[in-house]
Amino acid sequence: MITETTPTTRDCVSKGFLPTRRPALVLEKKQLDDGVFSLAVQDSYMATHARAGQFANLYLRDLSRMLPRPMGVASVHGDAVQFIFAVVGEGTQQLSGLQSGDHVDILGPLGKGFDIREGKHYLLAGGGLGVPPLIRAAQEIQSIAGAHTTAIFGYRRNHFADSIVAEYSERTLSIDESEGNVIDLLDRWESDATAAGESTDVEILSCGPNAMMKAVAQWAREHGIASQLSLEARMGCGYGTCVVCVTPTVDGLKKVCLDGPVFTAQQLGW
Amino acid sequence: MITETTPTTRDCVSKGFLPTRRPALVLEKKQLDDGVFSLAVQDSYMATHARAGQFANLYLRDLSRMLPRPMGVASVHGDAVQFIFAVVGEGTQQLSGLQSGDHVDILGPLGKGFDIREGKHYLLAGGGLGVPPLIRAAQEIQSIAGAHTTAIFGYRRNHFADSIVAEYSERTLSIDESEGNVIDLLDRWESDATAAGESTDVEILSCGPNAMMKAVAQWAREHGIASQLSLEARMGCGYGTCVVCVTPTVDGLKKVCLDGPVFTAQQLGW
Amino acid sequence: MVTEWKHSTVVAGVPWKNPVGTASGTFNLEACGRFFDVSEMGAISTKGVSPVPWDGNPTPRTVESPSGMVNAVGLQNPGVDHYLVDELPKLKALGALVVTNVAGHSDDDYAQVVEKLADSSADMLEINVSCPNVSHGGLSVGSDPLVLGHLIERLRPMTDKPMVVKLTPNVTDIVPIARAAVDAGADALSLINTLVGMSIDIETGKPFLGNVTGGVSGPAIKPIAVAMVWKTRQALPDIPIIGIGGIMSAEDALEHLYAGANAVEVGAAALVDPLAPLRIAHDLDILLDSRPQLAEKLRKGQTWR
Amino acid sequence: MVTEWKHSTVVAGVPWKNPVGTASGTFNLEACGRFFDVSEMGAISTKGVSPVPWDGNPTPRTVESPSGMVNAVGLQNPGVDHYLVDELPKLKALGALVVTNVAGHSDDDYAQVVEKLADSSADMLEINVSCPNVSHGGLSVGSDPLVLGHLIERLRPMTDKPMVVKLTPNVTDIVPIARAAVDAGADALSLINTLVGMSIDIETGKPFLGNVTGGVSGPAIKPIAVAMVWKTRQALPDIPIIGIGGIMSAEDALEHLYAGANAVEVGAAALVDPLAPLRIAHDLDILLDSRPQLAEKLRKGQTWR
Ligand SMILES: Cc1cc2nc3c(=O)[nH]c(=O)nc-3n(C[C@H](O)[C@H](O)[C@H](O)COP(=O)(O)OP(=O)(O)OC[C@H]3O[C@@H](n4cnc5c(N)ncnc54)[C@H](O)[C@@H]3O)c2cc1C
Ligand SMILES: Cc1cc2nc3c(=O)[nH]c(=O)nc-3n(C[C@H](O)[C@H](O)[C@H](O)COP(=O)(O)OP(=O)(O)OC[C@H]3O[C@@H](n4cnc5c(N)ncnc54)[C@H](O)[C@@H]3O)c2cc1C
Ligand SMILES: Cc1cc2nc3c(=O)[nH]c(=O)nc-3n(C[C@H](O)[C@H](O)[C@H](O)COP(=O)(O)O)c2cc1C
Ligand SMILES: Cc1cc2nc3c(=O)[nH]c(=O)nc-3n(C[C@H](O)[C@H](O)[C@H](O)COP(=O)(O)O)c2cc1C
Ligand code: FES
Ligand code: FES
Repeated sequence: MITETTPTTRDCVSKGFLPTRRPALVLEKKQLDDGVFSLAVQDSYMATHARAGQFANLYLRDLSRMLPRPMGVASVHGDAVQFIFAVVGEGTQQLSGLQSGDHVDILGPLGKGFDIREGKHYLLAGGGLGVPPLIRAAQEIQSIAGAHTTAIFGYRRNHFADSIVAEYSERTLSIDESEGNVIDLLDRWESDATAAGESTDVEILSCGPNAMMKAVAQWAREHGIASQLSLEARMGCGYGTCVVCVTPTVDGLKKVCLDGPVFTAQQLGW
Repeated sequence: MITETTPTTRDCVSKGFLPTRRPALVLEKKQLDDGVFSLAVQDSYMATHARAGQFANLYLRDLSRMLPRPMGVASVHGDAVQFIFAVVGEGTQQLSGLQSGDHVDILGPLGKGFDIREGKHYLLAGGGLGVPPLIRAAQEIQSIAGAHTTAIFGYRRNHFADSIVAEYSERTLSIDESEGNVIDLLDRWESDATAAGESTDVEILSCGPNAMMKAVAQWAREHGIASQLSLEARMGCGYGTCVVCVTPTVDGLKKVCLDGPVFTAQQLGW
Repeated sequence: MVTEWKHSTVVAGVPWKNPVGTASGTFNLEACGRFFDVSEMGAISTKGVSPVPWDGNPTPRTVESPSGMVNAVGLQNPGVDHYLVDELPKLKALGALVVTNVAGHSDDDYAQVVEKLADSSADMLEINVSCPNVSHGGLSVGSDPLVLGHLIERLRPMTDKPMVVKLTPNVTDIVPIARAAVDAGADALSLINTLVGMSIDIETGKPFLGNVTGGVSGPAIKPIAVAMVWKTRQALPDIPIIGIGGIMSAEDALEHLYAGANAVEVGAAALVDPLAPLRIAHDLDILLDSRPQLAEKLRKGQTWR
Repeated sequence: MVTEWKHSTVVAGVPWKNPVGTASGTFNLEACGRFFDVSEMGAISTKGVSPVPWDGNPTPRTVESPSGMVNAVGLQNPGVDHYLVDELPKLKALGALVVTNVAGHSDDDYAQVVEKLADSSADMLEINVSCPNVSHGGLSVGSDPLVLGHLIERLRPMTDKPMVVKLTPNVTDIVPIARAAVDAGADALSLINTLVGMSIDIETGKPFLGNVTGGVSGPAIKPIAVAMVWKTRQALPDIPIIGIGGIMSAEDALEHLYAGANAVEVGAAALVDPLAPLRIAHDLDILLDSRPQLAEKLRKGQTWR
């Protein structure tokens, strides 16, 4: 169901409600790596409103698979929104077949993004397909006075996002599984910074596999550094209505899609 | 599910079994009229084997709609098979969106076609979207020594198939709803033939709405003319296994998809 | 612009401005209220409320299935007290017609919730005796006519509010269950809740859902839901019925109405498009223009036969 | 080339060369035998046979539903006598392992058919007490443990052939029904048959099927089928189970096997691709290579727990 924008949608938007699921024009699809694709779609609402760490629901044309495929926003240019995703199942397989000129239904931006402030130095600790939201974080932080970033990316194999994040981030450290992991990089960053007499007054924004993020949160805690972590969860609706995507926090169960996906290490008790 | 030809398919075909459902390359899609499309696909098996009155199952990419859309073969050129169909529901709507280069799953040829013999004159009495199988009949009859055809087509509005059938049929009489119906044309044909002293030793091949075909069969009976009628029926499998598509005949219930779609008026007791 | 609805309905004496409501568990004000004016809907059926807050089932709580989904939320909700000071007054302030869905693990649970709702601003109560995702109560109550009759007899005198009993499809025959509810005083029936289903992860060989089994909803269950509405309507010509199950479009809603429903609720469709319930209401308002007989019956609280 | 199957199974003592059979009502030799070598299948379950020829239900007999179909064929078949001289000997001559599906409107009907099949060349019998499309027998027998137990007790002594009882999902709890069948002597269970469903033509407001209601099959019912197989397996650890419902791929077959089935049957998938059953068998043979534990259990007639 590619829902062409209906009178109902237009009516609600004109009354100031959020835009619902709608078709977005595919501007470009590129392959970045084995099974990793970049998809740019045109949606001025998303482009104007999507903050780093927020995501969109993408829906399939194949009506037999109706649940959303949530994807972090990887970057914004004009009214184009970029996603970067890996093919892991049938849905992402189908998304990888989109061509420019096609339409894909989207809903968003969804969720609570990273809390980003002026004048700060952020370490962006990403693993695998956790890097896209951190690219958007680098882009957003670049536009904020005095704030800057170091990307610290762990890949399975190819360093497919280094050149993309390099547009926005002053410095990129990256590693693949054969060489080590994100914690190794954090250690390296710290000793480099200490050696160079640079400030280690940083905050960590992280997204990646849970095990990695737990290790990052622990490393941050041990170094007295605050961390914000962007979680993944199986979702029903992705916009807060079905209570499917909950995660335990110190304040009880919270919805990853509405209260997150970004939580502080403190909130998670990590 | 566009089933790429599987090892199982290749294995069975190599043992002499019929080819199963398989993807066919779309060669051309053309609009013939308001909501009427011509679709040419490449399938050498179909092209070699499809007789007039036989049909193919077309399947949708949209896995939520899994039943076949049966379509009569309208013509064959080399290894290209042409279908002509009207958009009547969501499935045919989706088929009308196919573009050359796409693939569409097909199964066929299916069913029992028209019984066509040398040296005969056939009247092809078609109504609406019943004309495609009769175009194939004209094409087939053209290649048979001494056999020839008169197309007698009733349309709702535009005479979209006249120019197509003219390639194969010596003569075409056609009419639309504002002018009259197929029976009017049969009457006209008869009085013309009688007036011109031509033989009225003909046989009728017919396809169209049931009401029309019943009238054609009755007209034929009254004129001592044999008729073969190609029925439509809701189908489950389209190839004879599910016993969904039955129609009453003088020999009991018969499967439209396997024992038909073509039956003689006698078999149907019409 | 607020819609001028042309086609209304009546459920158990309560006028709905249009025949389309949201289904329980798929509407939450904080989330959905951002997308549309909730007063526009025929009704808003809210998430099942229990006497105390419930934590629900372990995650993962959903898995996709062909043209559907299996969910095992397990009725996580903040409890009736919270509901009475939060979701309910907010919805009423916005002008919504509220159907409060009531959950319980025992007869006493249901009674406690109904007692607290008796003087509330809720317009109707919907007693959920059909949730497949809780170990006690829910489905087990809804599949035995005697147990169900007993429960409804107890709840009925506790409030003047119209009481809808929400039935489960996971039964051999829905008719005796429906009849038991009606005989015990139910003012209306809503059906269907989800069908018990599960999915197994073929990489691990283990059930996918934290709760092992869950409830199937979405288009996949539409023909089953329509058959249950039809069967219930044939057996009980007069009881108001809210048709639920697999409604993704106004055409699907029409199927339920022609099967004998007085109104419908939209569930899974709302999860994949927040505006689906309102869009379906708008589209149905148009489709009913060309169906004056059906529209007339709905308006009068009668049903298609 | 005839396939060298790597992974076999055993159902009620009968070795199947692979775990995949065709489901009753979706295989017919005249039609399907043109597409593949029937001896390649794990088993061929044939269309339900009745004591005398049956004409089935009025048309239309099927309607599409989301990721599924609703059928109301009503067990049209040429009767057991014809079957014994036609389909059965032909299938055996081709080397197929035949599971003969038995239909009836009454206990006597079933008994007559089983009596005639007792000395036939059929390898197994599958007693269909679960067809939703006939007014007597079928579903009504299969939804009452006492009635079912009584029938199976009567049929069991009439033949030495392994007897599979095919269960309906249209019940409140499948376990007591399954247990009744087993206690009465069933050697195996097959599940599920179709779910009662219907569709309404919104142009006429009338039911689409000639029979009003029908049975839903196809991917839409997979999660429901898997849950029923799982539940039955949990309750009855040792009874052989043939899993049926929504199997379109070897992955779907694996879900059934992990739920506790010893083998599977493929229904609706065969309607939309004649080769689907054999393709699924081939694909499963490969998937089982990387699942030696499951494969080993199947080979020994044990099941995944
Ligand atoms: C907030 C959020 C942001 C994400 N951002 C990205 C991103 O930028 N790039 C990227 O490659 N991936 C991202 N993911 C993961 C992505 O959503 C899944 O990889 C994708 O949904 C898989 O779909 P599939 O149909 O290919 O897999 P299947 O396994 O066939 O999907 C079946 C179902 O499971 C769900 N599912 C499967 N894997 C996941 C998962 N890891 N997380 C959540 N749901 C899942 C699917 O949405 C679908 O409903 C994100 C997930 C979340 C929750
Ligand atoms: C032997 C045969 C040959 C045919 N040849 C042609 C042809 O050459 N050109 C053409 O335009 N149409 C032809 N038809 C009719 C064509 O199959 C239907 O118009 C088409 O299936 C409608 O699909 P839909 O999804 O658009 O409609 P929907 O109404 O959405 O389809 C729902 C279901 O009903 C079935 N269905 C709907 N209408 C018909 C129908 N009239 N006959 C059989 N099944 C139907 C569909 O296949 C599908 O399973 C033929 C039908 C048969 C039986
Ligand atoms: C995520 C989810 C949560 C649900 N929670 C409830 C609930 O709390 N109470 C209830 O009566 N039904 C609940 N349901 C059932 C729906 O209200 C509805 O009966 C069912 O989903 C079938 O309709 P559908 O096919 O339109 O989704 C829930 C369904 C879903 C999908
Ligand atoms: C057209 C059709 C005819 C069927 N006829 C029979 C039958 O004669 N006997 C029987 O036991 N089951 C019959 N069934 C049920 C199937 O064998 C199977 O149990 C059901 O379709 C679920 O499996 P599926 O989802 O793979 O189709 C029939 C199913 C279909 C679709
Ligand atoms: S996915 Fe529905 S609440 Fe988060
Ligand atoms: S459609 Fe299945 S037998 Fe004809």
